[in-house]
Amino acid sequence: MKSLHEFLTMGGYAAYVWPAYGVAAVVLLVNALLPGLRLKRRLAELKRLERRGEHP
Amino acid sequence: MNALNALIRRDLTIAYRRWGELMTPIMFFILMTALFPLGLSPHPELLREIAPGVVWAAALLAGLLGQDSLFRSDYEDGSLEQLALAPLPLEWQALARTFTHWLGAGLPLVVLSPLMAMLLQYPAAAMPELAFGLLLGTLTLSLLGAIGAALTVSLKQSGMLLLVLVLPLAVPVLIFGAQSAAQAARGEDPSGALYLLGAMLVLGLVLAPFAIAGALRISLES
Amino acid sequence: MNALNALIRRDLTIAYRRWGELMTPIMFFILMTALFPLGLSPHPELLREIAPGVVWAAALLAGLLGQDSLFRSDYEDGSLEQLALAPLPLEWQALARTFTHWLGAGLPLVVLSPLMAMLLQYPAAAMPELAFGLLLGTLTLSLLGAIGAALTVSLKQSGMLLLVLVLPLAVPVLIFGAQSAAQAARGEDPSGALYLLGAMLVLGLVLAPFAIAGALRISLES
Amino acid sequence: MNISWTWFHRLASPPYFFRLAGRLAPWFGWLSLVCIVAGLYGGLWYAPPDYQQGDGFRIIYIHVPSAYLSMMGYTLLAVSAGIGLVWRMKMAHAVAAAVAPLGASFTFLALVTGSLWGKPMWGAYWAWDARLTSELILLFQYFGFIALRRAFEDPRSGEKAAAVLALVGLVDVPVIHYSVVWWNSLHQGSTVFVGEGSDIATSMLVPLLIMIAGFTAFFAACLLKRIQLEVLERESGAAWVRELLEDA
Amino acid sequence: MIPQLSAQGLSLWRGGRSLSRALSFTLQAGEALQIQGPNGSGKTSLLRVLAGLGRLDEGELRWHGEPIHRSALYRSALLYLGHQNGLKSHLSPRENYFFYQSIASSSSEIAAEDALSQVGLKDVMDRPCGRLSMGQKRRAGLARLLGVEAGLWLLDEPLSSLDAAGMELVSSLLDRHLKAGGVAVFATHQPLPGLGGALRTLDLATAA
Amino acid sequence: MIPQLSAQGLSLWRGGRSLSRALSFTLQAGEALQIQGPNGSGKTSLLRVLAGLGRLDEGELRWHGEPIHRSALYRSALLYLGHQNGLKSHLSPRENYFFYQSIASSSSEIAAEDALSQVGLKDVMDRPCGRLSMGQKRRAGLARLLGVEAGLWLLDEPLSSLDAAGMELVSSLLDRHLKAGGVAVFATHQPLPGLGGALRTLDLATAA
Ligand code: HEM
Ligand SMILES: Nc1ncnc2c1ncn2[C@@H]1O[C@H](COP(=O)(O)OP(=O)(O)OP(=O)(O)O)[C@@H](O)[C@H]1O
Ligand SMILES: Nc1ncnc2c1ncn2[C@@H]1O[C@H](COP(=O)(O)OP(=O)(O)OP(=O)(O)O)[C@@H](O)[C@H]1O
Ligand SMILES: [Mg+2]
Ligand SMILES: [Mg+2]
Repeated sequence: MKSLHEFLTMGGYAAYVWPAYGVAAVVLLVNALLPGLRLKRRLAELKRLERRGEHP
Repeated sequence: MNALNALIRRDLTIAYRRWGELMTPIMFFILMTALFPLGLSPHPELLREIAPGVVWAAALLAGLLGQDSLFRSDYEDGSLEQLALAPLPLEWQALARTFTHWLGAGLPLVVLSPLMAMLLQYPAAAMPELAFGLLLGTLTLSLLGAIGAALTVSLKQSGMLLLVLVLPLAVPVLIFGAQSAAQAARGEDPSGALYLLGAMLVLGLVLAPFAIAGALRISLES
Repeated sequence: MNALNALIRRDLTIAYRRWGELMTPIMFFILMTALFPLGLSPHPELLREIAPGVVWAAALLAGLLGQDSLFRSDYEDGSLEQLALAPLPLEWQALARTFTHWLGAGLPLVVLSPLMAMLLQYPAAAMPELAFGLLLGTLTLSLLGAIGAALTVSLKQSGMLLLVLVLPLAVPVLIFGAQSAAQAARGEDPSGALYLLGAMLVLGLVLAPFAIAGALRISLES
Repeated sequence: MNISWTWFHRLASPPYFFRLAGRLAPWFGWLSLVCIVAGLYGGLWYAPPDYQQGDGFRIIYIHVPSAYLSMMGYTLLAVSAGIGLVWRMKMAHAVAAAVAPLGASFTFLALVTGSLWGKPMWGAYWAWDARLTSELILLFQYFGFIALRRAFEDPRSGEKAAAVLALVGLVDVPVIHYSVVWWNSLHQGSTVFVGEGSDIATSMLVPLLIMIAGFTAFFAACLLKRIQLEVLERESGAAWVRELLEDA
Repeated sequence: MIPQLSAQGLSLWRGGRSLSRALSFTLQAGEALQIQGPNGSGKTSLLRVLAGLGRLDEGELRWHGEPIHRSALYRSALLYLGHQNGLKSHLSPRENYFFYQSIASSSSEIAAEDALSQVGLKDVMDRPCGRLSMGQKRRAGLARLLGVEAGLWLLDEPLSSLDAAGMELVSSLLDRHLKAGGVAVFATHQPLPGLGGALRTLDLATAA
Repeated sequence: MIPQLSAQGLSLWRGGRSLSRALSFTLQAGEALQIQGPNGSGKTSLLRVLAGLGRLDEGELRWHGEPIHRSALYRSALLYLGHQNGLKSHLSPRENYFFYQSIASSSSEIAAEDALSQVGLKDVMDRPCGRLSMGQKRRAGLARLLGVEAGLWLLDEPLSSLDAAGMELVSSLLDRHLKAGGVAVFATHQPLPGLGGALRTLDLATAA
């Protein structure tokens, strides 16, 4: 069972491993959130147009 | 085939009437290859080492430079729609016209390459392989460039978008081409890389006409 | 000056509308720098040696690429005659529009040169000199390219001849540019070459506008 | 046979596809979450350090999945664009349009993680190695696809033109995969999926496989969402969209 | 008998707007259809669709009963003259005429000299088209009507920038074509002087 | 009083042939000159010379008694509309209108909306000109007549590819311009409907 310290320092490779995982986290999050948000916004917009009776 | 001849003759006549445009890529090729000996006054062995890459990169860019004008003028003066309606299949036309364009833009580079390579201390013994590789390569590149030209013809865009679309596809050609030239320079047997170049050319000859014709039809519809 | 602003804003809007124009110089530049290393079998020290040549070849291309579309479309849709009749002197217009084109095609190279330095193992210490040299050089090349564009806009043979004469003018720029970059990379003092670049730029700024305006008037009279 | 054909046609109808995607997306989402968490535990904690690379090798657990997805993504893009071109299928074009930004982001991820890995292993963030370059090229092909689509004023022509480009660009994928074979490359060759069993320790392999599964599921979930968006853009104003709005 | 050209419920959408809804017409041998309508009413778009160049969103076009889509037969029976003349500015009218004769599926016997002097370009026959005047260019484009044998003419504003004599010329050419059993669809803003025969009109302003 | 525009013995040579020999005319305020002549008779060439764009081989042109050569005063008093409209296809009619207003030496007060709806482009005001129809482009070009204040109008076939309403529009614009004391020289093949006032004609066919 290795220590938390080893885990954090990654045996000296922390400077490469953690940034890599950081970038990965950012990319994945953006991809996960963006489409959902855009979808919601678009639907709301269409609803508004619908109420005003305009058909884009 | 009478129609095909007429088409080729037409393109050649126009190219001849505006020969100045032909000069530009050639000038560029010469400039770019000449730049290296001039620009960085380097030792011969360095030159010899970079010669293949320089010649091939220069040939690639010079070849693609003039490409966007390949269908542009026809699109703007309305000849393209007439050609699309002609009985002669658009695929054949695409092939013929790419070839005619290559005669003006690609062939001169092949002919000039030994001279430029000499400036770069490229071993004279390996000239035939270099020229042959360029022959295969520039033809393939012209086909790729024609696809890009057909895709962007309705866009009034400068040649840059064309280059950005086509360069990625051109990279394999460049890699194998330069590889063959380098091997030949080192006295090794370049036939492997040359076979691959040939294979790519065949692939291009078979597939590109359809891509070009399709792209032209799409551009006319827009 | 209101008119001058309007002109610059117009050109920028059009460049922006042609969506690619914004993205392409960057992609083009990276691809361009990628070509050479692909061609050669790249050891870092070799790359470092040829880096100056590569960058400046890219600069030349970006300077000339798409230049012909600088006045061509205006000539064909008749805006050019309108501009020639406008109270704003054609010389000023020429200067402004060349600058606008440079903003899209030349400036990205200058801004991107750090990235390029990384890709080609160019010593980071020499970055400022390289960027500064590029700043001077790309501007001069854009001015030269604009002269060529103005001459060829009406596709008259005389113009073609002159274009072939104009292109070689770019050679000194390339030589001294690459030289300065190489010197800086070797840790020597590049100021001599840089002064020459600056002198050429001043010369260009003074003379080119008249050359461009004159060439445009000739093209319109045909 | 005709069963599959009817299914094919149902897929081709936007409303059906829209609802299907809406129903499937969450499942893939949860699956990916589970797999990625498990994979992270396995990769970062459970798996022992590599005997020569130490802990540096742990980048593999994001590098390889994203790299492989970058290629899968482009293949998917090209194939669906081709279908849209040949059979004039609106949905296929929508799929292609949805894949492009997603695939580009994973390509970017593969490049970044790769070069972060390269520094300790090869001593340089970047080298003009065949595989590295071809992956970079792939990124530009994604960009080219997007740029060309937007360059057209008439979106219908734009997507057709971009489809042609994508099909032509498909040649780069095998180049990437076999680059390590064809050129003497810095990059190591197939270590994971080699024919007779793999030559890396199972304690390292299993988390990698889990991560690949997780990333793929994630890709699928995002893709479905983006497809819904694309469909909505195209079909806005159609009757079924109105009904949808009534229901919502 | 089956009509030569028949259109069923043509609908065109351009730039998100509907140009023409459910147009239908049929043309028998010797009949001509004049498309009328204000600027921007969709004449050019419709003609391009008839020529197989534009995108047809709904409806069906038949030539001698056959659908025209990608039909080589139809293409070879067709002559389209659009807003642009399709002339290479570096080639002379004579060379352009030759070229179009040699790529046509069936070219007439008329020699370049005769054709070009018929359209009034006798003394500029060998000057690059780029140097010609607007109307001369149009005439050089019209020369194709003499050089190529086609059953169906599609003409988009054939009279544009022509002088009085030029308009006479066009209508006489059309007249001859129809008398010979040809079919024609054309769009003009000016009335064609003295074009008798079976001329029918389709007004897009009202049809849309 | 000195005429606004006076031409003395103009001679033009193009492509080695003489187009017009020793043309002379004078225009007072409120007068318009219509140049007539068959295709290729030199109307465009003459108008380009008047605009200072074409090469004048012999003769003299004066504006308010001053020679026009390279005269900034003349350029600022001049509005030239040639065969081409001078529109950027990537910009909307509105943007093109703005641009020409802002580079003009003296622009009118008329806002883009009003001008463009006057020329009948109300609902395509913001569409890129490249996608407009032929006549719509022409109308967008004509909008400059409203946006720019100029004493002298030079119009080359202003009616080309316009519908009936468009022709009405042009002649009403011309009428207003002349009533306001302006001067105009224009070339058309169709007669301008109901353009009263002091309209004089110059026929190049006879003059040459
Ligand atoms: C910028 C640098 C890099 C790029 C662009 C890159 C790209 C790629 C790509 C595209 C693949 C997928 C190949 C395929 O599926 O056929 C891949 C796989 C792989 N990469 Fe990298 N890589 C980079 C750096 C590295 C480094 C530094 C290492 C380790 C020293 C590495 C180790 C691996 C491994 C082990 C695989 C899986 C091989 C297999 O089984 O197919 N990569 N990489
Ligand atoms: N590719 C396109 N994208 C968007 N709108 C278009 C496109 N092509 C045509 N339009 C629009 O369709 C309408 C009809 O155009 P079209 O050229 O067919 O009109 P037209 O009847 O030929 O007019 P004109 O008499 O001026 O020639 C115009 O309003 C034009 O703006
Ligand atoms: N640059 C040139 N070189 C040679 N010939 C020319 C040139 N420009 C015009 N011409 C010739 O001059 C004659 C007059 O041309 P111009 O365009 O002035 O005629 P136009 O009266 O405008 O005809 P249209 O009514 O068709 O517009 C034409 O025969 C043309 O061939
Ligand atoms: Mg029209
Ligand atoms: Mg004229």
